[in-house]
Amino acid sequence: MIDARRSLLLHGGIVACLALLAATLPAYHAGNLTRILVLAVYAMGYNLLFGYTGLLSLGHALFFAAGMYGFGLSAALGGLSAGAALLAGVAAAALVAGLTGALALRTRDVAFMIVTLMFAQAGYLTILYLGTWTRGDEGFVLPAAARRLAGFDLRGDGARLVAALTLFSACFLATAALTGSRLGRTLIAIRENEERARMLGYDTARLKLVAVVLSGTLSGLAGAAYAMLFGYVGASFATVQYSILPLLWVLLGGAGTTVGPLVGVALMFYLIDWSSRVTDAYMLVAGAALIGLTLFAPQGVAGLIRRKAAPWLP
Amino acid sequence: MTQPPRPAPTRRRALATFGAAGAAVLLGDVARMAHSQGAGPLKLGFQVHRTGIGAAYGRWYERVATAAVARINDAGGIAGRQVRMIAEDDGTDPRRGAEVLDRFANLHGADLVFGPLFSNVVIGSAPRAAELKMPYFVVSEGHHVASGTLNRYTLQPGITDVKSQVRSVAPYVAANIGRKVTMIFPDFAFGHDHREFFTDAIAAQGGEVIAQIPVPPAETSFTRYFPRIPRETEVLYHVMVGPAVLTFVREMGEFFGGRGPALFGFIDSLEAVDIASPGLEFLEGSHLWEGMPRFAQPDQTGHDARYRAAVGVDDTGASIDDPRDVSTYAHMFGVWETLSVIKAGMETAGYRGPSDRPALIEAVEAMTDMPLSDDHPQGDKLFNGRTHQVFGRQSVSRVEGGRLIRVHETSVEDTLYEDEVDYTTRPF
Amino acid sequence: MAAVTLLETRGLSKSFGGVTACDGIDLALPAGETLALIGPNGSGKSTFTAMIAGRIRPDRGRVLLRGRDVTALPAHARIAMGMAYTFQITSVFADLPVRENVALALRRTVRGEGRVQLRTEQTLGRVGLLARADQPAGDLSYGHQRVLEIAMGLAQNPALFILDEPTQGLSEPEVAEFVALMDDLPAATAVLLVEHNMDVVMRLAGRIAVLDAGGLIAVGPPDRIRADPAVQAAYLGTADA
Amino acid sequence: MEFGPHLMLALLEGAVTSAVLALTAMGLSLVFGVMRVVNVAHGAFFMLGAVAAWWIAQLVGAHPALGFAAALLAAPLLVGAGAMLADRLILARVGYDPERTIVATIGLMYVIEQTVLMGFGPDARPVAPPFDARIALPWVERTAEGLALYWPWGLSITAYKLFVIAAAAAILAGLWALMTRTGAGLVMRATQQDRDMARAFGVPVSRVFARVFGLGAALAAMGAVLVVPIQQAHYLMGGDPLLLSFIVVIIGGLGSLPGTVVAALLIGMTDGIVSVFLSPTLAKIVATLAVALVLVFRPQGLMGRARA
Repeated sequence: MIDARRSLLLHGGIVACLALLAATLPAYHAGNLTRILVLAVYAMGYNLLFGYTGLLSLGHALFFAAGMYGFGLSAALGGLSAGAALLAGVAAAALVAGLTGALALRTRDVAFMIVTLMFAQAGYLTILYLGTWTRGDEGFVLPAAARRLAGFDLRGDGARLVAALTLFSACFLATAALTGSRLGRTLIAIRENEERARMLGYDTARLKLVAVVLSGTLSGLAGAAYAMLFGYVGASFATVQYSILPLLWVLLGGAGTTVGPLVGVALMFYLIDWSSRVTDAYMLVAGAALIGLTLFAPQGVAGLIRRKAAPWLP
Repeated sequence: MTQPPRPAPTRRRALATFGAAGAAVLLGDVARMAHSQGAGPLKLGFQVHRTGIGAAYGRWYERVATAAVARINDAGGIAGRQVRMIAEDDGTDPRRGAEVLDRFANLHGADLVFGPLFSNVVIGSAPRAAELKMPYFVVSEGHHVASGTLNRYTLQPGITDVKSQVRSVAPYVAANIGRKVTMIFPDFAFGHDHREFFTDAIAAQGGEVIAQIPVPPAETSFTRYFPRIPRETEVLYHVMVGPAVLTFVREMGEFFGGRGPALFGFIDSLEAVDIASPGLEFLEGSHLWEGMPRFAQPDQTGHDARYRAAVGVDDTGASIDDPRDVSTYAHMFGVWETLSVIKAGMETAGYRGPSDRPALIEAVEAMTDMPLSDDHPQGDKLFNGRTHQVFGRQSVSRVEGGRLIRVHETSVEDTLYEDEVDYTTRPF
Repeated sequence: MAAVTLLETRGLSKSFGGVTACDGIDLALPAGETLALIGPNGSGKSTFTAMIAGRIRPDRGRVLLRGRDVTALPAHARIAMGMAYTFQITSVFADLPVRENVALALRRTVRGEGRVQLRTEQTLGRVGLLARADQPAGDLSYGHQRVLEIAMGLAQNPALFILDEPTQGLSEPEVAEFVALMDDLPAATAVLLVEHNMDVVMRLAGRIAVLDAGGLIAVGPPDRIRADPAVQAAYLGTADA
Repeated sequence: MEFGPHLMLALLEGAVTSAVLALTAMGLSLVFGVMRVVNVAHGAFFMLGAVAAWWIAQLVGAHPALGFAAALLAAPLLVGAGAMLADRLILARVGYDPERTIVATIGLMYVIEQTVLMGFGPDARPVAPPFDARIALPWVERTAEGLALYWPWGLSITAYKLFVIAAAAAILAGLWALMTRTGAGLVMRATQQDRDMARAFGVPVSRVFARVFGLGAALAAMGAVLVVPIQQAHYLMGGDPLLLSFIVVIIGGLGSLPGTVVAALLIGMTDGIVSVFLSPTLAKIVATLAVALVLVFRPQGLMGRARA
């Protein structure tokens, strides 16, 4: 019970700190914060499946892109308002996650990784194949109407940051609540020992599908929000690169922790930002950092803190 | 996963150092953001594909940009102010491209941004340019500017777009090479533009596209696609981009074994590739579109000669230092000419600082004729301020003895088409 | 027989790649009875219990629980009908606290986290692990892990408790504790006990079923089984070799 | 082109793809089978092999055949040595933990790619094939006088492509012999079966791991050396071979040599054959989904046996 209060304090405190940062950071870093917050939602979606349920997917770009294109196409071609298009994007991601999840979950371990990867690859190629509507790799710019939500023009830096912060906070608190809930604890049990969980009477097959759908939906929400906030939809967001990124973010920040995704995205973002000032080979620095991470802090930053200082960290 | 315990203090110290470094970075940024209103050098942000799939082009774009900026500075700068070019790698990625615009605007305090080629980077970055009210001069040959999908802050004054290129050469193809055309092109937006514009243009000449063969992106072997070429094909129209272009052309040669249809290609299929590479002998006698002739022509102008010297390219289009290092000659002039337009525009607008950005854009929009000169070594051009797009002459060259010889040059008028947008009516 | 038949198998058979593990086993277990399943190694005991629990699908035959055919039901659904199962090779959530291990067993049926925690502490107290409630289960000794797994079964308050060789690897005092725990079970709980330790079998079992080479060779009260010549030939002679 | 010759050509091209893929995937399969780790940097080793081939061919100069031969010998050795170093410095230190190995090899992939970009540059560079004769192939058609041979456009293969198929087959046969007929192979297979048991029998498991990792990378490099005269060396060329190798390894069944070869043939051919019937990008989509569904409904792979 004390842990629950601590957890509330921690998550509330982080949201408050972010709000403070949003209000005080200079323009450049405020812009970075906006991006970090949206990408952190994607990472949180990924973490739900990988960190909490123990399923390593290499195909989450499919869900991110489903949300992004569900939003973008329904707004640009269907003429939906931003709010309705956002719902369409999330629904598209949930549907795609449900379908591919039901199939992919028939496999496990490395085969699961490969099957999810291939579904995502097929999704990417489909976006190119439907180039008449999607404009393929080139992508398209969203109309102004798709960037106006609840009376706010999201093309303004201030409104955009507030929207990103609101979205992040809602998802952050929701995942924190989820991980403490019956469902969340059961997912952890599946991660730890699936057969034992099954022999305690939990329908692990169904619960894993629930986890895929929740994770995919959250990832799709992030994809739709990224399009809405930054005004562009393109196939590069559906490439394998965008399936690997959330894995790296989550591992860097700490898999199976609520704060890990945010920490991982922020660290990676600033690692590249900082090293690209020094060298063009910023991906080399990122690569070396990943190797260093696995050697010296394999549980990620939040995992390290949990082990050293705060074992109660959710 | 149990780990051997390690001494904690080291880690704590590392974290502390990290935190301190972060704070220093933040504070440093704030200090550096002091703007250059009216004093000091002008800062031009150069968005460049140093890594990623566009890096082969990016390397040459950067050489040209560096040379053009040096030339401007040697001649006294822009309105008496020296120019400082700040290059940032966009990784040929649209997300990174938009982030780089933030860096230019909010970190470097750049006055404007220029330089990207790949259309996904352009389209991904353009909305951010408009939000930042940052003039964005692209060198992409895409139709996205003139089609009206972008915005008032995005301009393409240095290179003709693909719609003009394709339409202007269609009459020559129909009259001199053949009328039954099969097209092979990459299956994404750039290839689709070729498909649509050329299919219409050749029909207008009484010709016909009898087959269209899209090739999936990132493909590394192509032979399996060639059997789709119908036997009655008179002309094979080919355009390919990416690192596998040489494979594409070589496999095309192997496929036909000297018995195929006439070839008409876009030099994109061979950009940065030595035309004398082994396996390309079959190209002898075939035709290629060029934005600017790679080989110095018999009637070479002094402007071309001086431009070649400035960017370090010899008469065969290769680097002076390394004859095997072939340039992207047909496209990279656009960077040079874009910087000429920027200089002229800033001087006309009396540009002093970021508050004069709208004036700069209006000054460029007001431009029309751009005569052949050292500023415009590729040739004379006509700028359309309403569509933000420039129009210039196109070349058709023939491969003769391993060299590209120009056999036809279109007029500027040949490249014109009806306006699809009027950006000048949009607010800043 | 006054007691209701809780579990019944009819002609339950399974073979792996031509090797018969179970061959047409018919067995009935009334509520409240403890039935010990014995037999030499490889006689099909674990396969049989795994088919009852739904971990292995039989080639032929049926499983009935409270008269209902559950042969097609997946394992978790059978557990939900009132079974509990402990593995032959101890299986706990090693990286989770002992407390959470038991709570997970409870949470499926008990509503409210407060009540879950209360029942968890009661159960841990009953098996003597309360002092270790906050340790990761993987840090427990082997014997304690077995006890924890049994606690997870107890917490589910099962109508049928299947234990696959629960005393394997336990020390003498730990075996005694286990026997005491089993004695404490509610009278209505039926137990299917796969066991090698004949002292434990004799102490706990109401009836004994003997498997040999996949077939059921005898079922009956301990005294009769002890005296059965077929059983002696097949099994008892080699039991504690 | 008519259906018959088109299919024939697709099969020939598919055979070349399959040959290179079989080599590359075999390297991954070996690492996977023996060490039970996923090496994401496998594609980067492939690319390194191609770049090393270009570099060696440049150094040797002389006749293309000489440069190529030198590359075929030296490039796999260089890449293999590099991989063994990576094994000692990184993988051994994370204890071959599956997840940490994935992250570390992703990092390694970035490091290799960026280092090559800085040293070798962003351009695609060709290596001259040792010989390059085009061999036109005939086909039959029904004419007024009955069946007659004719030479369709494009129905051809080069001598070099035939050599690639033969060389890949020879290397695979050599590998087969190594695994089944030598002590080193026995040790590897023993480690694959049960590493603890192998260790108990005195097998120096960590040294075996380093060698297997090196051998795996060297096989990828051999595939790359064979492919550079057809394609070119480019710093981002490792992506496709990595993906395809993974698919082949899973479809073929973990660590199964014959399974890997069969799966490589299947994957290499599927791509080509489907492209005969469907528009190219659609063909890729269908082929990708088909392979995914094979995995979904036969998760143990085509050659693997179901586990109880």
